[in-house]
Amino acid sequence: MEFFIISMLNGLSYGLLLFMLSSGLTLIFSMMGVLNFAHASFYMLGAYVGYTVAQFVGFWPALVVAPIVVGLLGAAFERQCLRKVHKYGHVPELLVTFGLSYVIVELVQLIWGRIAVEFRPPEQLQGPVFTLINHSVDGLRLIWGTAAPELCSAADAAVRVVCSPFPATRGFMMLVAVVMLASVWLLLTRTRIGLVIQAALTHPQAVESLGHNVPRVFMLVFGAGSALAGLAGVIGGSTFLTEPAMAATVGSVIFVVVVVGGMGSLSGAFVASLLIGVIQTFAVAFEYSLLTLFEQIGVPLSDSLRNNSYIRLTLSQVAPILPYLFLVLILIFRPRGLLGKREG
Amino acid sequence: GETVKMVRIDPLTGLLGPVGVSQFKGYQFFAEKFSGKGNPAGVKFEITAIDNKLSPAESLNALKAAIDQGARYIIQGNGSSVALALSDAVEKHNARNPGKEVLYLNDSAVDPDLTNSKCSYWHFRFDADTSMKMEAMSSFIATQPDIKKIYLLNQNYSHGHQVVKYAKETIGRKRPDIQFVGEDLHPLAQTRDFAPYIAKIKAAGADTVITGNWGSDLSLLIKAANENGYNGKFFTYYAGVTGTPTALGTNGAGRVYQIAYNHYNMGGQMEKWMKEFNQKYNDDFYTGSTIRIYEMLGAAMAKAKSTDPVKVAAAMEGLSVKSFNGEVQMRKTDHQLQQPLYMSVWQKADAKYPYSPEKTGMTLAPVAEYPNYVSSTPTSCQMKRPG
Amino acid sequence: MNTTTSTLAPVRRLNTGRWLIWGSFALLLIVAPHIWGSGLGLTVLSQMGIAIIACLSYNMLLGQGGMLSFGHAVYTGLGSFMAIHALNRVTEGAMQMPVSLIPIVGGLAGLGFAVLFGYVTTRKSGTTFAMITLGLGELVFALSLMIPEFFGGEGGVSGDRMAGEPFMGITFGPQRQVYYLIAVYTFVCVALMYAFTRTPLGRMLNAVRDNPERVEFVGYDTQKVRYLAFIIAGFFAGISGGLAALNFEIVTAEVVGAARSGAYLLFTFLGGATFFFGPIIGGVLMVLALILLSELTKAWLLYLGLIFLFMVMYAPGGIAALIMMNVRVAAYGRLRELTGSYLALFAATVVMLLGAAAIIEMVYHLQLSTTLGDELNFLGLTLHARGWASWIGAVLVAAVGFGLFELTRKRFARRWGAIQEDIENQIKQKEAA
Amino acid sequence: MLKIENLHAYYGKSHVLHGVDFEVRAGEIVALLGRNGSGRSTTAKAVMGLVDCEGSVSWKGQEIVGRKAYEVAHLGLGYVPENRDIFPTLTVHQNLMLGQKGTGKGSRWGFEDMYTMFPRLKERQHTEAGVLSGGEQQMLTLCRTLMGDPDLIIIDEPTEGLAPKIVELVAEYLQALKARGISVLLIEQKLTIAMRISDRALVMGHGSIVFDGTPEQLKADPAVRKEWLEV
Amino acid sequence: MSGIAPTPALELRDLRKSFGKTEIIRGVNLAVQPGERVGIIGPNGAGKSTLFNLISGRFAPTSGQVLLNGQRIDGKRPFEINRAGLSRSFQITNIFPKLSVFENLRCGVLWSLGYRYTFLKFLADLTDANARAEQLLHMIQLDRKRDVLAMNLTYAEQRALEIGITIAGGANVILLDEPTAGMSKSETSRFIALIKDVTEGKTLLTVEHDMGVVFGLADRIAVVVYGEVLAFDTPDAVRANERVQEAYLGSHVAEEQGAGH
Ligand SMILES: Nc1ncnc2c1ncn2[C@@H]1O[C@H](COP(=O)(O)OP(=O)(O)OP(=O)(O)O)[C@@H](O)[C@H]1O
Ligand SMILES: Nc1ncnc2c1ncn2[C@@H]1O[C@H](COP(=O)(O)OP(=O)(O)OP(=O)(O)O)[C@@H](O)[C@H]1O
Ligand SMILES: CC(C)C[C@H](N)C(=O)O
Ligand SMILES: [Mg+2]
Ligand SMILES: [Mg+2]
Repeated sequence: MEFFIISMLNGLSYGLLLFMLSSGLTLIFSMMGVLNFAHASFYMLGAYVGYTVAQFVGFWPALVVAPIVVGLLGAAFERQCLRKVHKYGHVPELLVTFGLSYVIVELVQLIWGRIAVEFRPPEQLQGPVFTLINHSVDGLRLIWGTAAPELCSAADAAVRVVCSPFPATRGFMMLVAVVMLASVWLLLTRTRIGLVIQAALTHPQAVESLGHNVPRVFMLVFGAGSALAGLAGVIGGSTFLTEPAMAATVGSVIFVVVVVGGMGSLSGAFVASLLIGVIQTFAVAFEYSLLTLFEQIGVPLSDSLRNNSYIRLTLSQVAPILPYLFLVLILIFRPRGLLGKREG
Repeated sequence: GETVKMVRIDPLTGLLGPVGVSQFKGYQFFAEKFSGKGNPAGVKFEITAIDNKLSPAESLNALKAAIDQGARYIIQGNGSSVALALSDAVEKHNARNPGKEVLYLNDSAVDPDLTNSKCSYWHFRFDADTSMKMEAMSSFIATQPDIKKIYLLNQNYSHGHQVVKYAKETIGRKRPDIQFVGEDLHPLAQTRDFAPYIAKIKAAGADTVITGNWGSDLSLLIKAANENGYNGKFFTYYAGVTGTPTALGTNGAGRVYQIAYNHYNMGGQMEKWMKEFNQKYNDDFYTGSTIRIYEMLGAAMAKAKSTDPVKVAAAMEGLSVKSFNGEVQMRKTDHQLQQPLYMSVWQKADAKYPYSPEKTGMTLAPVAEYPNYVSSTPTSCQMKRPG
Repeated sequence: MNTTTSTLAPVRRLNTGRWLIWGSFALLLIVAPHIWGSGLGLTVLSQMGIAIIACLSYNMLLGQGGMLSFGHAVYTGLGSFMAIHALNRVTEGAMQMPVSLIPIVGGLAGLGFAVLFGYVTTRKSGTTFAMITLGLGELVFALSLMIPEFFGGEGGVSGDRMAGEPFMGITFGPQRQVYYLIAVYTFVCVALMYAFTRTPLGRMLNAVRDNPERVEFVGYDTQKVRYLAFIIAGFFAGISGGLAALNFEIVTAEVVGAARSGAYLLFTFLGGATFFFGPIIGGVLMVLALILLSELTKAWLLYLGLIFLFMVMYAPGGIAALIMMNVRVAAYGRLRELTGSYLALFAATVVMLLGAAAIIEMVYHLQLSTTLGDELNFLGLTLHARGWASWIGAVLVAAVGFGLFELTRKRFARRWGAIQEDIENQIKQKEAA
Repeated sequence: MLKIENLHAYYGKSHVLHGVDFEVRAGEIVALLGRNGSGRSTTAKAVMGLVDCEGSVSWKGQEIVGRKAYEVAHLGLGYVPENRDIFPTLTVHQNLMLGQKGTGKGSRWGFEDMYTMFPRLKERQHTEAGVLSGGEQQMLTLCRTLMGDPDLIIIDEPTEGLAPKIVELVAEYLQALKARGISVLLIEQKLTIAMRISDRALVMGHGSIVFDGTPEQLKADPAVRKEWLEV
Repeated sequence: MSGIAPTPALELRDLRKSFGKTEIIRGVNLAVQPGERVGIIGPNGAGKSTLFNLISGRFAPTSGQVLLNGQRIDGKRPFEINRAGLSRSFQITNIFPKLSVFENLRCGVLWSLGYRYTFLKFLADLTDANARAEQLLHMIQLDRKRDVLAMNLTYAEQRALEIGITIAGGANVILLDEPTAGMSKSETSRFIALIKDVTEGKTLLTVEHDMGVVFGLADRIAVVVYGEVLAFDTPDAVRANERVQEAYLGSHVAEEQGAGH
C-alpha cells in the first residue's frame, strides 16, 4: 500500500515536472505552431541563470529573476531570428530553433564550464514535506516534516517499519506546475492573445488590419513560453542536476507530452504529462516481460526463445521508452491526441 | 631522441566531453614529464587529440586522420563501443598495411570482451576490466557481514550488463548467503527521475546497491536515494569521474563506495603530481592509466631499442614496470594490465585524506587494497600473433 | 507559341547541357581520389558518396513529398545492419554473393522496413507524420541497445569486407577500391533518383506536397503516393546504409540514432530541399562539417549552430537556391555587373569572419587547452589568448570587417534589387507579348 | 478624409501601382471599379500598409504611408479583404471578437447589431468559421471589420459569392453605414450595385486612376466603359 | 435513344447530411440526365457546396444514395469517385501552387490515361498525356503561361486553371462550384464561353450566384433552400416561381438581368 502511494506520488510529481517542462512549449506550439527545438535549451538556461543569480541574491529572488531573464532572451530571439523566417513556414522555423539549441549549449559551456554546477535547493526545500511510515503492526501513518529516527526503526526485529519521506523539492515542483497550469490557462482563455495568434497563423495580414500588433504578440508569447521554460529550469536544475546535458535529455520527451496531449490543447498536455509520469513510474515497478506473460498463460517456449532478448525485456526496462510507444500508438489511432481538437 | 607521435581519439564534446577533455590535459601534462630524460628510451612524446563525439564511426574517421598525421600510437578510453570498433579497425589496418602498423592503447574502456572473446594483439588495456573490479569489489563485500540483500541497478548497455553478470557470479561464489533481491536495467543517460527505482529498492528491502552507473545516472541515483530516505550502501565504479563529485556533493557520504585502480589520496610522487596538475589546470587528475601508458611505452621502447610499433608491441608483452602503486604487469596472453585495486568510500575530506576533488570538501578515502592476484581474472583470449 | 515558351524558360533546353552535367559529375567521381588521395581524403570522399545518397533519398520525402521526417536514420541504419549481417554470412560461407552487391541487401532491408513502418507513418501527413517518425526513431534506437542479438550491443556488429573471392583482383581491402564501388553506386543512385522526379509517381508526389486534397480529386490516393515514395526513399536510404557498412566494416547503434536523422534533415535543408541537386551539396557539407570541422576547431559545434541560424535566416532556400538565383541572373547576362560587389562582399565577409573566429578560438582556447600556454595557432597566425594585443586585434578586425560588410552588403543589395527588378520586368513584358 | 496622392506600390520587385490619386470625403460611398488585375485590391492594401509603397496617403490630415497595418487600423480605417480571410479555426463569435479594438466599449457596433444584420451568423455563432459556406464567410468578414468601429471602411468585393437577395441586403447596409456618417470605399465587380449606391465612381486601369466622376458621368461615358470596364 | 428511359448520369436519392446535431442536407432527390447542364442556385449556406462535397466524396453522407451512371458511389473516397468518371472544381481555388501550369494540367490527366503510380516511365515520353495537357492548356487559353508556377497566376487565370484541372481527366460528369466568382463582367462572359466549350457533350452541374451565368448556361435549374430542393425546372419556370423569388432572388433580379446581358 505504502509502495503504491509513494509510487503514485512519484508518478504524479514526475508527471507534473513533465508538464512544467512542456507548458511553455505547449503555449508556443499551440499558439504559434512553432516546434521549438530550443525549448529544452531555454530550460537549461533557466537553470544556469538561476544558479548564478542564486549565488548573489539567494534562491527565491532567482526564482523570479531567472525566468524574466530567459523570457527576455526568448523574446529577443523571436524578434531577431524567428520573425525573419516566419514567412518561410514551419520547417525553417524549426531549423532556426535547432541551430539555436546548438549555440545555447556551447555558450552555456563557455560561460559555466562543461561539468555540472552545484545548484542546491534552498534550506526551506531541503528535507521532506511529509513522511509516510509503514509499520507492519500499527499500519500506515503520515507525519509532516521529517520523522524522528526512532519512529523509523523498531526494537523488535519481527516488526518491519519503512519510512518514506516525500521530498519538499518535489512538493514545490508540483505546486509550481499547478500554478503554471492555471496561469497559462488564464492567458489562453481570459485574453484574446490566443485568438489573435491562432488567427494570425492563417491570415496574418487580416489580423493586422483589424488593429492587432501581431509581431509583438508573437514576441510576447515566445517570451512567455521561454520564461516558463526558465522557471522550470530553476526548479528542475536545483531539484535534479544543472549540467550541459540537461537540455538533451528532456528534449524529445516534452514533444511527446505536447503531441500526445493534442496539439494546441493545454489540458491535453496536462493529462498527457500525468499519464506518462504515472505510467512510467509504475512500469518501473513491474518485472513483467513477454516471457512471464507466456509462462503465465502456459504457452510452451523453446529454450532458444526463452533466451531471446525481446521476450526477456521487462516492462521496467522499457519504461523510459514507453512515452514514445505511447506517442506512436496515439498518433496512429487518435491523430488529434488525447484532448486535441484537430490534427496537426 | 626520437619523437613518438600519439593521437588520442576520444570525446571532447557531448556527454563524456568533460571527461575526455580532462583526461587529455593529463596526457599533455605527463607527456612533458615523461619525455626525454623522463623515460629510459629517451624519446619525446607528442600527443594530440581528435574529437570522436563518442561515435564509433567518427572514431574510425579519426583513426584514418591520425594515421595520415603519421601517428603510430592511438590512445582511447571512453566508451567501450568505440574501443571495440577501434580494436577491430586497427586489426584490419595492420593486416592490410604491413609495415605501417599502429598500436592501440586503451586507458579506460573496461568491456572484458576486449581482452577475451574479441582480444587483439594490437590492443593493450591499462585499466582493470569490469570482471577484475568486480573480483575486488566482491572480496570487499565478503568482509561486510551487514550486507545481506543486494539490488543490481545498471544502465542498459554492455557495461551495465557485465556488471550484473559478474556481480552475480563472483558474489555468488564468495558470499553464497547474500540474496539478490532485485535487478533493474534502465536506458543510458535518459532517466531524470530515479525515485521510482528507489521506491522499488526500498520495497525489495535491499541494504546494498551495486551499480556500474556513471555521470548523471550515478549522481541522480544517489540524490534520489538521499531524498527518498534510502540509507543503504552503493558500490560503484565511477564516483570519481569528472563532474560526478560536484553532482554528488555531500549526498551519499559514508555509503558510496568506488572500486578503481587508484584514488585521490595515493600519496608519494602521485600526490605531488596531482597537486601540480590541479594548480596548472584547476582540474583533478584521476586517470592513472595515463602514467602507466607512458611508463610502459618508455620501458618497452628501451627494451626494443626502437619506436616501431611492431617491436614495441612485442616488447610490451609480459613487461613489468614499477608504477605509482607498486609493480604492474602487462599480461602476455590478453594484454590486460595486472594491477592492484582499491576500494574507497566517499566522505568528508580530512587531515588524513585531504585531497578534495572539484572543491567539494569531500574525498574518496581508501578502505581496502587488493593486490594483483586478487583482482586477476582468467582470460579466454586466443589472439592472433603476427608472423 | 513555341518561341514564347522557350524564351520563358531559358534554363531548360537542349540535351547537350544534360550530358555535360552528368558527364562532369562522373568525371568528378573518377578523378576525385587522385586529387585527395590520402587515407583520410579517401574516407571523406567515400562518405560523401554515402551521404549524398542518404540526403537525396531523404529529400524525396522532405523536398518532393513535403514529409518532414525525424527518423530517416532508421532506414539507413537498419540497411547498414542487414548489410553487415549479410557480409558476415558471406564471410562464414553461409551465403554466396559478391561483396559488391551487399549494398543492395541494405537497400532491400531499407525497403522492407519502409514497407513496414511506412504503412503507419504515411497514413498521416504534416506535423503528425513528423511526430510519428520522431517516436519511431526513438523507439528503434532505444531497442537497438536492448537487443544485442541483432544490433550487437554497445560494440555493434563488425565485419570484414574482404570476404569471398576477389573479382578481377578487387578485394575491397584498399579504401580506394571501396571508394570506386561507392562512386559507382552514387552515380547510379543519383541518376535513378533524378529519373524518379521525372516519372508520373514523382510528379504526383510533388502534387501531394502542394495540395493533397486536390490530388484526391484527380484520381490519386494521396496515402498511397506517399507510401510508395516512402518505400522508394527507404530503398535508397538502405543502399546508403549498406555502403556505409562496407566502408566502416562496423555498424553500431548510433546509425539509427536521432542525431543521424537530425543531420539528414539539417544538411538536406542547408543544401537546398527545393532543388534536386541541393541534397548533393548537403551531403558533401555534412561530411565536411562532421569530420573535418571538428578536427579543425574545438568550437565546431558553435560554428555549426551559427551557420544554421544564419543560413536559415538569410538563405532559407539553402545553397542550391543561392546558386539558382545567380544562375538566373547569369542567364539574363547580368552576373558580370555583380562581380565587383561580390568580390567586395566576399572580402568583407572574410575579414569579419576572421576576426570573429579569432575571438571564438581564443575563448575556447582559454577554456579547453590551457596546457599549451596562452599561445594558439590560428590559420598560421600566433595569437595570445591572455594578451591584450591579440584580443584588441581580433575585435578590431571583426569590427572593421563588420563595418565593411554592412557597407558592401547595402551596395550589393541595391544592385541585386535593381537587377531583379529588371528581370521581372523583362519577364512581364514577354508574358504580355 | 482619405487623400491619396501619387501612390506607387510594389510586390517584391514588381511595380503594380503607378501613381494613384483620389480622395474619399466624409460620409461618401466611393466605388473603385476596374478590370481584374487593374490594381484595385493593391490600392486597398497599400492604404492599409500591407504592401510596400511610396507616395502619400493622408487620413484625416495625417500621413500614413509607412505605418504598420495595426496602427492604421487604430486610426479608424477598416478593411475587408477580398479573399474573405476568415479565421478558419476560430468560431464565428471569436472572429467577431477579434474585430473589436480593446474591449469594444464605445464602439458604435456590438455583437447584437451584427447578428440582427445577418441572422444567419447568429445561428452559426459557435461554429468554426472554416466550415461556413462561402456566403456566410463573406458576411462574417464584413461584420468583423465593422466591430472595429471604423470611420472609413474599405471593402474589397463584398458581394462575391452572395445570393442576389443578400447582395441587396449588403447594398442596403452600406447605405446604412453611410447614413451613420461612415465613409465607404467599395471595390466591386457588380457594376449595377456599385453604380446604384455610390456617390462617386473611380475607374482604375493598369495601376492608375483613369476616370473619376459621378456614376451618371460614368454611364454617359461609353469610351471609358468600353476601354476600362469592357461593358 | 431507345424507348426505355436512359439511366441518369447522376442521381441522388434521399440524400442527407448532418454536422453534429444540425442537419444540413435534408433529403435531396435529383436525377440529372446524361449531357444535361444543371444550374444549382440557392441562398448562402443552403447546402450547395455541401451537396457537391457529398457527391464528390469529400464527405460521406449520413444517409441516402448517390448513383453515378447507375452505380452507387456514396461513401467512396474522392479518388475512387473521380476514377468512376466524376470530377469537380472548388469554390475556393484549389490548385498545385508550386507546380507550373502545364504540370498542374498533366497531373489532372495522368490517372485517366492509365499511368497510375508508375515510376518506370518518364513523363516526357508520355506523348498522349503531354498532348492532352497541351491541348487543355490551349483550351483554357493559358498557352503563354505554360511554365509559370500556378501561384504566380492572376486570380482569373487561377480560376481557369481550376477548371482545366477539373476537366483534364476527361470525366463525364463535371461539378463546378461558383466558377465565375470574383470575375469582372467581361471575364465572366469569356469564361462562360470557355466552360461551354470545354464541357461540350458532358453532364454539368454548376453552382452559381450570378444569375446571368446560370440562366445562360443551364438547361435546368435546381433551387436548393435549407438543404432541400425547392424546385427543379427550366430556367424560365424557376424564374417565375414565386417561392424561389422570395427565398432567393429578391426584387432586383430582373433589373440585374437586364444590365448583365
Ligand atoms: N502577391 C502578389 N505578388 C505579385 N503580384 C501580385 C500579387 N498580388 C497581385 N499581384 C499583381 O498585381 C496586379 C494588381 O492586382 P490586384 O489584386 O490589385 O488587382 P485587382 O484590381 O484587385 O483585381 P482582381 O479583380 O483580380 O481582384 C495584378 O497584375 C496581379 O497579378
Ligand atoms: N464540416 C461542417 N461542419 C459543420 N457545419 C458545416 C460543415 N460544412 C458546412 N457546414 C454548414 O453547412 C451549411 C451549408 O454550407 P454550404 O457550404 O454547403 O453552403 P452553400 O450552399 O454552398 O452556400 P454559399 O452559396 O454561401 O457557398 C452552412 O451553414 C455551413 O456552415
Ligand atoms: C569514463 C567512463 C564513465 C566510461 C566507461 N569507461 C565506459 O565504458 O563507458
Ligand atoms: Mg482584387
Ligand atoms: Mg458554397
